[in-house]
Amino acid sequence: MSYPLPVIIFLIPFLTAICLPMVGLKKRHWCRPLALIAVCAMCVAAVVNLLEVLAHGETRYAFGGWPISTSFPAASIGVEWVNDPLASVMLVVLSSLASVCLIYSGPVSPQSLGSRVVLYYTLILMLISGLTGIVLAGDIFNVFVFMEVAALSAYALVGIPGGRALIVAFRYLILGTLGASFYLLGVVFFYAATGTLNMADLAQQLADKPELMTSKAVIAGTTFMFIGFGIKMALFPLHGWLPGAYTRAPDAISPLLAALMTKVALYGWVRIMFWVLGAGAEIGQIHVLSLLGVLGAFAAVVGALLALSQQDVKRMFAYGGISHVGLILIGVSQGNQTAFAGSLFYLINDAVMQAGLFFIAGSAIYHHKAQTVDDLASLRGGSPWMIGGLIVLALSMIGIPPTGGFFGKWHIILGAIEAHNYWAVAAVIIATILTMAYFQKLFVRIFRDTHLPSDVERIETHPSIRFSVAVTSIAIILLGVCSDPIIRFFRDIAVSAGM
Amino acid sequence: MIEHIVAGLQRPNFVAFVILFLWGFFVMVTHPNLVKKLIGMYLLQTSIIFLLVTIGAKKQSTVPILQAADAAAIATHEVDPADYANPLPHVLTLTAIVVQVATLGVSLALVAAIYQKYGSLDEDEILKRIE
Amino acid sequence: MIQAHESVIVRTMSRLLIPLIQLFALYILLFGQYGPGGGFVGGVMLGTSLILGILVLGPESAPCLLAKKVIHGDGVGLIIFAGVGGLCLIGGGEFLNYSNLRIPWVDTDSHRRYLGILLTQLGVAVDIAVTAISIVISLSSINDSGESHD
Amino acid sequence: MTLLFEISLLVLLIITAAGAMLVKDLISSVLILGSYSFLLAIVWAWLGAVDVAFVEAVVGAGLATVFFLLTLFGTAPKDTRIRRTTTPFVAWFGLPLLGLLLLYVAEDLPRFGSPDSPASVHVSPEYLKNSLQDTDTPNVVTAVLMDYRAFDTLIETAVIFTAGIACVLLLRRNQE
Repeated sequence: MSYPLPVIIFLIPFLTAICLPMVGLKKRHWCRPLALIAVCAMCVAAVVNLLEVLAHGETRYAFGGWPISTSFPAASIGVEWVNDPLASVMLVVLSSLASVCLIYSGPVSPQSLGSRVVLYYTLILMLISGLTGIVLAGDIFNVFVFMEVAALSAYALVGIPGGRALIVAFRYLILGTLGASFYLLGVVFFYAATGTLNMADLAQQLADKPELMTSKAVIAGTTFMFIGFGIKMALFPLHGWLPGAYTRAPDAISPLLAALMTKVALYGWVRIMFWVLGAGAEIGQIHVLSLLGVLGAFAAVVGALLALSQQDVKRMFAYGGISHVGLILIGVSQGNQTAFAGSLFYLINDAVMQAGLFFIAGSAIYHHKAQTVDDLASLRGGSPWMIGGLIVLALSMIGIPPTGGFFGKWHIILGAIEAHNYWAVAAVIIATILTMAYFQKLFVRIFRDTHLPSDVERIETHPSIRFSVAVTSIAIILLGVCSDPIIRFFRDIAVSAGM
Repeated sequence: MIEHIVAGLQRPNFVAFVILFLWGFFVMVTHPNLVKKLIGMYLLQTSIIFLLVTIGAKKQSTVPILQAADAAAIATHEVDPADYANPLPHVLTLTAIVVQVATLGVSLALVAAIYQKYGSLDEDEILKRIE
Repeated sequence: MIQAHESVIVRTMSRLLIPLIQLFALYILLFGQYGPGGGFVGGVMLGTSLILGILVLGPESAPCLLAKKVIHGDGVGLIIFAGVGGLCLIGGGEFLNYSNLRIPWVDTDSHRRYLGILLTQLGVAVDIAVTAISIVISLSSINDSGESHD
Repeated sequence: MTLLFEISLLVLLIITAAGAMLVKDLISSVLILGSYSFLLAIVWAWLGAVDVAFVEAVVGAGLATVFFLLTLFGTAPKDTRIRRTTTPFVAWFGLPLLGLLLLYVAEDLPRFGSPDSPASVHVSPEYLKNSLQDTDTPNVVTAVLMDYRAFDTLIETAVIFTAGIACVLLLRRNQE
């Protein structure tokens, strides 16, 4: 009986989400604690799973026990999950950030929900189990179905506040469905060319028959999958839905979406890119990795530029996230271990940073009704702890040594130099300077008037908000301090990725 | 280049897929009316499913349901896969059709809520009413 | 909610049709393993029979009241499906491996899988029927809300 | 089934799709979409996918049209007539280019209906050979759907469950 822990990690939020509508019929106030317990249990199980995988290495889980009666190397008959070190690290990050977001969502959730708060928490748990499925999936069609679960719950959660949020949610739905359909078209082309849906089997087919790699069907499949994932990870030209969605979403949902949705899509593309296609894939003689690097560089620079010109705080942080996706793509596409390890480490850091920034933006709105950058000054008087958290996260976004952000960027730059892509190094530096610029604009607005505005009395921030901002700031510093073992861990993942 | 495209035109199914896919994509992205966008989305998704099933189809093959007469043949493993259609694309299609209707349900709920709030289905009209 | 249809013919015909649709849906559901059909189609047809009642027979009719009670059982179908999968997990196999279902009077593996497939089809049918009815009731309750607030 | 029948079916399919997209009145375009789904169900039956034809007829023509019409009945009649839209120049130029590119790709796809295409040689013979011994179900599609790839169907049912919850969350905000 193969190692069941990954399925248990998935089943905890999934079964809780299924039973919540039944439980919520009578005991409406039970659903938030129940959801919190489920996600914390999932967090503990994910840590145990990480330790188990580090001790015994990768395990595969074939659903329905189907590899028994066949001669195929991989279980390409049934659906399979791959529980390798990268997936277990992503599971730990996913579940811990989800639990912090749920703790944060206590006071900040929309109040006008009434009896529908049960369904609100059901959708949050469905979103988390959908993302867990994408992280662990070993079957390309399974990734599509999990993407749909996560996407549908995200559309509804974004649309809760009503009014303008509905229009933004509709736009997010149209672009999200377009992305999912392009991904499905990619799956269809791969299935037509090789006849299998299992990632391991697909990789073996592509390795066995080299002429398949340059066949037009596989190239079209790769392109469509890249466009599909590009929309899901909000890569620059396809990012139209992200700023509106994250700004108009309820303040409790923005950190959950910002920290997890684009990062898991990026993880999915990295898995397909390196574990299925192998790093040597070409689209018509243009090396895919260099194409990826150019697109990433463009996204990093333009994302930071757009963030500079924003007035709304949440919209500025959303554009910051888009620029970081570009940065990670630069690192992934250098093709050597340093940059790959650096970009995966930066992916984890960015998830924590985005969550922290949206915690602070949400608490500013919750306590001081501070929507735009100008009226953030009231934050200084009202809650100095938030300013402390903001400073730590800003240091990490820019990349100053004690925080984790620096080490990620540093390894990406080292890898780019190693691969002699100096335009990539230039793009990373320009993006850093622009990030510095828009945070400088933010801090000037906060600390400009030297005298403390008298009317702003000291507001006692809600304990759970203070807890979540503290946890993310400490996590960023901890990631920075013990970054060396983590980077070494990612280096041997890069080896398994064929670097 | 030209003979590649002419070779492509030899496949009526693929040509039908290309026409439906591009037209649905065009209407879904550019049409101002919200419900018309959803009709375009519906056509886009059905065209992808259409391509998926044409890949699974085989000439002179029956429906993949093993009749009792084949029970003897199956017992001795001589089921010839060539005379049954490929069942895997049908499974993926069943899932994709139901995903398509689920997405349609949620999008129509959003359209209904938008109409309830802004009283119009036309995108430009709604944008005017936001200010 | 949508009011009862004004013409008598439509109301009586639909009152006649609803049990027939349900009977045919059950046939399709239970014979999904021998011929075309199965969980998805049977579930949607069960849902459609009640949707016909909601749309045509008005809010106080029996199908509509039944539909209002049914939509509270949102997750039941999924609980059946995941429950069967969980039973296999508890029975010692992988998740959704029906040959580990501990059913007393069944001995051969393939018969256990046959029953596993039947149970999961029931779960899928219940889930789709409840969801279809719940979406229709949500969509048809747009105009009776009148005032709009967010 | 002569080729003539197949070609005419596809042409009819494209005509109904064109009708659904070009008609100005929303309600009639939804009804044409219903007929498009019906024709698509026939195409599935011709391609040998009987289960899919059944689902397409019930779900595509039945449920989707009911959802569309319910939403449109909720809106005022003046909104169901849409105004003339001008197609941007890039569409007339860009889309045919994309079409040619897709046709260029079509060359490497396996020929229609060839029994030795990779899709029908690699994995699916295993399903056809083993499904009757393993699961006693003659309908191989149901066996694959509910047993070999049962996890896909479980997540598929979760998608439907999420859609139901999302609709209630978005629309029924005034019940309580």
